[in-house]
Amino acid sequence: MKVKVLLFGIARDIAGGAQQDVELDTGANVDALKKKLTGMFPRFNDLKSLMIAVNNEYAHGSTVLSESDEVAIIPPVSGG
Amino acid sequence: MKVKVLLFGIARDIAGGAQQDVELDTGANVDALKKKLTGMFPRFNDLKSLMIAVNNEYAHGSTVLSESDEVAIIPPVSGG
Amino acid sequence: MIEIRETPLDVAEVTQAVTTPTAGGIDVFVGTVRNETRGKKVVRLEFEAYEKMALSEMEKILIRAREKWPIEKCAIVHRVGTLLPPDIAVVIAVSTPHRVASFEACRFIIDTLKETVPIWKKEIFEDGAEWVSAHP
Amino acid sequence: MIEIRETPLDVAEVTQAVTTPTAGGIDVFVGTVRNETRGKKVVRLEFEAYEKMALSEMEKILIRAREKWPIEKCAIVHRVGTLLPPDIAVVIAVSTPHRVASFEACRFIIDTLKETVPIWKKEIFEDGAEWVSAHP
Repeated sequence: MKVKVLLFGIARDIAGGAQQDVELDTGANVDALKKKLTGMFPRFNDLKSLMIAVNNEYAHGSTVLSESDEVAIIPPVSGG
Repeated sequence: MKVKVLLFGIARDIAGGAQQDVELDTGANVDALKKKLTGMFPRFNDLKSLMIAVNNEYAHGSTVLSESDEVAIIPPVSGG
Repeated sequence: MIEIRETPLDVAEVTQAVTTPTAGGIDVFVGTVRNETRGKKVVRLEFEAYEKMALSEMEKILIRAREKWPIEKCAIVHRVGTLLPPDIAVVIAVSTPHRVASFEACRFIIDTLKETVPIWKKEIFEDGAEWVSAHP
Repeated sequence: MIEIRETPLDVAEVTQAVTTPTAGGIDVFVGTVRNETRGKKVVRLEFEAYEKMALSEMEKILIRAREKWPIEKCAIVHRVGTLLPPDIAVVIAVSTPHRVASFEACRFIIDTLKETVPIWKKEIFEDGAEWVSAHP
């Protein structure tokens, strides 16, 4: 399946765009997505943290993804 | 000597005026003034506290008064 | 900025007075008039100050606060006269390089103000009036 | 009141939004842009938000704060876009019946916002730029 991933902040700069399509096996979970992404963009490994949000909620590694999910990479936040 | 005493808040209400002349022995201190005042207005004894300010500073009981001092009764404060 | 005023207080003005490009955090405390106290409806409050001494005591509080925290700028403005719920009675603002100090200093300032600054408030109820905190 | 805006923030407006006759204390935290960080001059900041999620995370923070303190009203307004020192990046306001809770709740809200809300800031220096907190 193809999952559309939104990218923000430094993650967008690293990937070179605000959105990235990622090919994953059907039934893949958040951990699989993170593994795939750090393979595509090794500089993600240098970040202090890398969270994944699914449908506007922080997701656990075991959360299963589907093509209709809104998926986003959340690099370390720094608001306020 | 005659000391002019300024009164505020409930102290003014008790004394019935914003200023009160008090006759004291020359060289009398703040404790002597408080004793005189509570004698004149026994309801001062009912207050949670009764501080005396001399020249805009909280004064100790041993502070000696003179006629030229600006003396004020400070009942319990409640600003803010 | 240390003032006692009879006119309405302006939170933006006091915040602006402590804003500086070297500070990252500003904490502002706004004391407002509640419409009830101890279960009784408050119609209005009357604030009065021993103004000269009150300003001097506020100055002392800010000096003590500056000894404890790295304060960039700080301000206390207190209103006197007749106030209705929810009028603003006091605004305190503190700017510091980092935010934790601004919270701590602002809380210290209002806590100490309530203990030492010669300002008094009388609560006017529908059936009477009372000087706040006067009696044990 | 939970908002993300591109336009300048107004401290008085946010304070007004939490003012109520049942509250006696309002604590307001104002986060401003500093002109230097770690010894380097900051030319400007660029803030961006994952807006829908950021609003939802702010809502969660206010729900958690209401579980901990007797909050009358609370507000978070965060700005995005380009900010210059000493522009206001965030205003948080909390009104409570008594003041101690307003300080504690306001501090909890800004502390938690900085940990969980998906907003990012890039510091632009004279000789480069850096996403704040991105690297260990």
